[in-house]
Amino acid sequence: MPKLTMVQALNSALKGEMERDKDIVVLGEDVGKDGGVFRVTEGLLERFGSERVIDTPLSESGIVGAAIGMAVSGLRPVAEIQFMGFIYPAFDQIFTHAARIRSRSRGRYTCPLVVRVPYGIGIKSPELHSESSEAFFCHMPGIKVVVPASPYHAKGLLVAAIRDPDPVIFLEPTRLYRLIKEEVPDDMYTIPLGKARIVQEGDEMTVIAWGSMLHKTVQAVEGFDAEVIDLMTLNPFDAATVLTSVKKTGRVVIVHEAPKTCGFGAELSATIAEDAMLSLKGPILRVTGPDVVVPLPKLEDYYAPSVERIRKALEEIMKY
Amino acid sequence: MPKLTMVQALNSALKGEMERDKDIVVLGEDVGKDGGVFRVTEGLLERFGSERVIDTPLSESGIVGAAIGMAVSGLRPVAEIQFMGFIYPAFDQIFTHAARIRSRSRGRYTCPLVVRVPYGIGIKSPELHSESSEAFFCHMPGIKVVVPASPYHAKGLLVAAIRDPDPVIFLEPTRLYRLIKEEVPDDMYTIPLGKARIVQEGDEMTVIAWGSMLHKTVQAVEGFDAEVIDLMTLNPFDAATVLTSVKKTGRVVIVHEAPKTCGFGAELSATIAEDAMLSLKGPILRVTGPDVVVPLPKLEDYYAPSVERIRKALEEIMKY
Amino acid sequence: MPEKILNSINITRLEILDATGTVDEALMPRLSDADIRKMFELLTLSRFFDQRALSLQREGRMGTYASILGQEAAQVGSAFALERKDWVFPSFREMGVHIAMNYPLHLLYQYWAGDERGLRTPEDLNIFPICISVGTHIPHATGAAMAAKYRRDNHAVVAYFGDGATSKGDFHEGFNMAGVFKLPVVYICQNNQWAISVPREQQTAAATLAQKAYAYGFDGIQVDGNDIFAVYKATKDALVKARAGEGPTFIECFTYRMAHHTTADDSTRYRQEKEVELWKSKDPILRLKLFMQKRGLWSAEYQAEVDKKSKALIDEAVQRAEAAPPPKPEDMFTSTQEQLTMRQQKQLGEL
Amino acid sequence: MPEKILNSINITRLEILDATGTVDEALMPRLSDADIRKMFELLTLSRFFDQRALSLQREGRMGTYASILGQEAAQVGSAFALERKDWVFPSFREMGVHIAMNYPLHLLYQYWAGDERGLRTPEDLNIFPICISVGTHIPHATGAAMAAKYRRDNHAVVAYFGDGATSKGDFHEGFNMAGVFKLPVVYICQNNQWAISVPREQQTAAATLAQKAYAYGFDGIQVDGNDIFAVYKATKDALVKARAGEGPTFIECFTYRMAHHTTADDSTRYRQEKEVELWKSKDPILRLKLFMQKRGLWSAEYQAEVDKKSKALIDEAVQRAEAAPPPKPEDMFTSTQEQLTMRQQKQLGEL
Ligand SMILES: Cc1ncc(C[n+]2csc(CCOP(=O)(O)OP(=O)(O)O)c2C)c(N)n1
Ligand SMILES: Cc1ncc(C[n+]2csc(CCOP(=O)(O)OP(=O)(O)O)c2C)c(N)n1
Ligand SMILES: [Mg+2]
Ligand SMILES: [Mg+2]
Repeated sequence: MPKLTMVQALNSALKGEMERDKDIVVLGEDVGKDGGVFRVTEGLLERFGSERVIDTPLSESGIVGAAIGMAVSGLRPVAEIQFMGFIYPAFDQIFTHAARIRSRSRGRYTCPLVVRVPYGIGIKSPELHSESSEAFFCHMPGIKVVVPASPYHAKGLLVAAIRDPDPVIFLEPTRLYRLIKEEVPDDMYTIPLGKARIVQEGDEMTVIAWGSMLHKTVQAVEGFDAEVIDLMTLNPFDAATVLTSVKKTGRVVIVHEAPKTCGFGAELSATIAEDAMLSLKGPILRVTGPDVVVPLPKLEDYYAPSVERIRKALEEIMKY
Repeated sequence: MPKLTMVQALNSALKGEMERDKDIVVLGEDVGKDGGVFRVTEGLLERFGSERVIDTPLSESGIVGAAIGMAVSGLRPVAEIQFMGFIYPAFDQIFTHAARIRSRSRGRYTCPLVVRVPYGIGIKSPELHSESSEAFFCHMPGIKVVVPASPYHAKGLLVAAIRDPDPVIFLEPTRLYRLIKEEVPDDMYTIPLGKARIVQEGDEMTVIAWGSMLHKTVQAVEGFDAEVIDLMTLNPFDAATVLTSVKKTGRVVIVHEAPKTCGFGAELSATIAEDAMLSLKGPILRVTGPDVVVPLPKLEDYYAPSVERIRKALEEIMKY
Repeated sequence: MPEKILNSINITRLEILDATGTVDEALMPRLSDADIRKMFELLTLSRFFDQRALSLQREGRMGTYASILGQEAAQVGSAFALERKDWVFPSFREMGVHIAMNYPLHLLYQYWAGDERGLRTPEDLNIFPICISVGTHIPHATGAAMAAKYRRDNHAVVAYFGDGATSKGDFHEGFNMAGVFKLPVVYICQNNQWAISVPREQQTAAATLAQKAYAYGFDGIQVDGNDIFAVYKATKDALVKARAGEGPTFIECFTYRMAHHTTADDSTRYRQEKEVELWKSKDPILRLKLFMQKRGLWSAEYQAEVDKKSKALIDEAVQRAEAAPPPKPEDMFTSTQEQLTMRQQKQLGEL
Repeated sequence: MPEKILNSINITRLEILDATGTVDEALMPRLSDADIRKMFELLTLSRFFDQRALSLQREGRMGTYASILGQEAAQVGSAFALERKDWVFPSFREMGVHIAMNYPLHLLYQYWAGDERGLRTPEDLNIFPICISVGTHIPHATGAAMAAKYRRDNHAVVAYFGDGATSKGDFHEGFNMAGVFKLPVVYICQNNQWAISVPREQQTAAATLAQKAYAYGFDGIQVDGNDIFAVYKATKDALVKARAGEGPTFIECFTYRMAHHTTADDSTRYRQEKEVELWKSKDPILRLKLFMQKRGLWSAEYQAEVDKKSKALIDEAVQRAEAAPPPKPEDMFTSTQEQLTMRQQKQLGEL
């Protein structure tokens, strides 16, 4: 099996799916001739032509809005928003329409749309190129939110997202785009949405992470008897796997890079506090970005949770 | 003292503040000649003229964007978004600019902007007229979120919001606009942002609510020895008051009308689970709207937490 | 100015049928007597629908409602030009379009009474659910037209919206993409001169709305929106052009909102009664009636028959709408996604 | 077409200084020799600034950087028309504007090296922080112009943005409000023909960007953006108009992005080298030099002196930027709001 980076794995998912189903089209800024600013869509234009690989005007609301119109009339668009910091202009289209079309039409219309979004800190880029705002989209009934943490999972989750009958926000951690290579099958395969995976088993604590934070988490737990969960789908998230683990370990640390207040860690914590309270030995700790504007490169290392900050929380929780 | 509805109290706050400071301007759709679709801005155009009470085109992003430009150049705009369901087009302006201008300019520019937004279910209105999406704005460092639950508090909080040096999203529960009358001083007064109030003291449980849910909560706790907290400011919220109460009672129920997943209740619960875990006698319960698209009038009574659903949770928590 | 001229643009207005019922024969589109009668009957039915909705609302039997009074020709006339399988993206004040497309009347009443089930379009129509958030459906029409073009399925796409919607960013982004990709789409603006209390001149400083199309490299035209023949012709021409692969068109129907914005509005707060009076004489149905009279297509008996038929259809629709069993709480959940989440299942159980 | 013409619009282009350095005297704005020299020096300094930024980036001493090569005249020429207290809302590719307004050079380098402190505009200037999110600052200019108009403070407002920005909803909403309220604002588009890999013709089907202004009821004009006199004159005229209360103007500077989109981009993937070659002969600095030569304002010694002075300023700025102590973690917190929240205080303690 070839070893691929996440960029290559995503590219392979798109190619394979587009071969399979000609209703799949890709659209966004610079996705065609340029192959995407991160090259995730490289080679697609040459292979599938400009009717299926569409360089759009600079127009995020228009991109998502048009993709909704395509999805409703039977295509399966995969839209790219160039960076998560530029998804906000499309927030209205996602909330007001993508999330609600099935409901509003009582099932007559559906919106099988994937919005791919590079996200996260760690590549020393300009303002608004480092956001991690997954929590917003998890508060939208009707929207699925998926975040892969490795090349293998990236491909399987993207294929699953494309085949999903409902809208999916697919977040790609830019820091991991080329950081790791991993064996990735040439064939198409799916990893089911809504299921978490246990990255390593352990008995003394449950540590939950996703995307690029997963890797720091895996480093940080060395020396602890920790069960590490890669959530993979944030909405709807796999509460069963989380709760089972928490009931076993009695200790929880949640790691994410978004600002703490109302980050997705809050929902995880609240779910645990509601459904597994009696198993808990101590507080539910969150290791997160601070409640500040995501800084420019010179300060970015202070912003994102470090291995060291995660370890501190693990040590803290072991006091209980 | 006159007894006023919330609409009248808000109107009185706007009038009084505009008399005091001619840098305050009001802008939005139908805020001028029509006096606002709920009449909150009634009489302002006649009193202050069309340079200060500005009927804008139908353009939410433009309204907030222009208000930001005004705020940065020294005015104190109070923008109205006609219903919370129509704030999403302005999401980008709020997140990308209002929240970040002070930070991005390292303090050279500030954004003393108030965005008034009628919100919530309960007045049998069309689609997107019943949203309660406060949690989105609580996940934006730099943005304050305020929700009054009575005429008296509405006035004091709005005056405080207008005088605040930073951007405030000011949510007005439409269901309460005319439901209650209360004594409201003619003079201007402020209720500090960031402080909760204890509506009634109690020893056996802490029940937290805001906006229109507060009233259902107050009804529901009858017969229980409950401490009821009206949060008033959601971001930054008054963790001290909440934690002190929880440490006393050991039991928590949180009530809100937004969908459960990633609602603001999650943050409250997570904060308690992090900082007051050892005082808890049982799970932290949330009584919320379900994770669905807010329905049209025929189903709205099933959607919003009812007094009965709240009582069930209170009974449940008393089992611990 | 001694500068070079790069481009010249003329914005035109189309009128065929005037207020006295006289037509400009040179411009008159080809329509059989039966077509014209059908148009009249659809206009009448639309008005009956509207009047009944208003009275049901007053009786508390319906929710907030947005009247189409005065705009019937702009709606029926344009929809009359459509094929059954064309995609239609309406706003909330286009029931004349629904009616002309044969959307079940009882579903319209059900919707306006606050029941989502009224928005489930029958399978043989491609009408999108009513869009409440002003202008945000315009990019959907653009996307549907991209799909139609990609599939070469010869469906055209039409989006309807008001003058207020032209101020929205989504109008801009949707129009711009339609121009870039030369899409088979027709954008129809019901310029009824008001967006709640904001008059057209305060909505934009452009002399016409039609001229906004040129910002996107395609044609815009203003038509007398109370002239059903002009509306029909402009739409028909635009659809022919769309199907021929010649790109989008923007049609500004110059009309007037005769009623309050909705039943929750009081328009006397912001506009003069005399303005409304002025427009009464331009009534679109009256105008067609005068024309038909001259052509011998109208008689008192015919009118009575049309009225009777309309009333019967409306009576039946109201009855059917009101006889529908109330929606069930699970209806809130069932179409969030294809499948309920575990959490939703639990929440449903708790209700 | 037999339809009535409602409105006619001509879109024009202004050119004064051609590629050979010859000017159209009839159009030439009033500028002293000192002014012209100053313009030349600012152009040169801008180019030096840019070249140094690119080489610092290559050496790993700076972050991703967006070159202004080829656009210097469109930036310096327009900024030259501004008063010091005017409000300027730049995008990320307008360092020539900053330089012409005398924004501290070292702050610019600091910013591009990834340090927010570079965006703190000195008190005597009203330049807004660089806007990364394309086009979203356009409504801010509109709002600042509303404030200026309300206060009658005679400040004009200018927003700068690229051709790509014209596709954004915020462009539309900001422009439309400026038209409605007849605001003292000048919108300046740097049409450099590319938005990353998307060429101007795929950005919009409109023949010119200038014509987009007519959708909002005000004037748009295209100018040769490599012609500093045309840019200066169009801006000056627009500012006079703005200050006289006659409303907004849109200026499309027709220019070219000579470099890659940013240092993270490889433009050979999507455009032909020969297109870039073609534009080399239209270089804005070369053109002014040829003109000055004819006028006797340029000599080899003068050039050497200007180069030397520019280099010294740049050296000093780089040194100063790099000598700044690194920002401290608390800097992330301190200007979120006027005061730290309790939670932020705690978080700061935990770092
Ligand atoms: C995005 C958005 N903002 C505000 C509203 C509230 N609102 C409903 S209709 C309306 C005016 C619409 O005017 P226009 O587009 O001319 O349509 P008309 O009502 O005249 O048919 C407004 C402001 C809304 N529904 N959507
Ligand atoms: C809202 C938004 N979307 C996408 C981007 C990513 N991006 C940065 S620059 C750019 C192209 C901008 O083109 P243009 O407006 O012509 O300006 P230029 O770069 O040519 O100066 C894009 C797509 C962004 N910064 N902001
Ligand atoms: Mg209207
Ligand atoms: Mg460009």
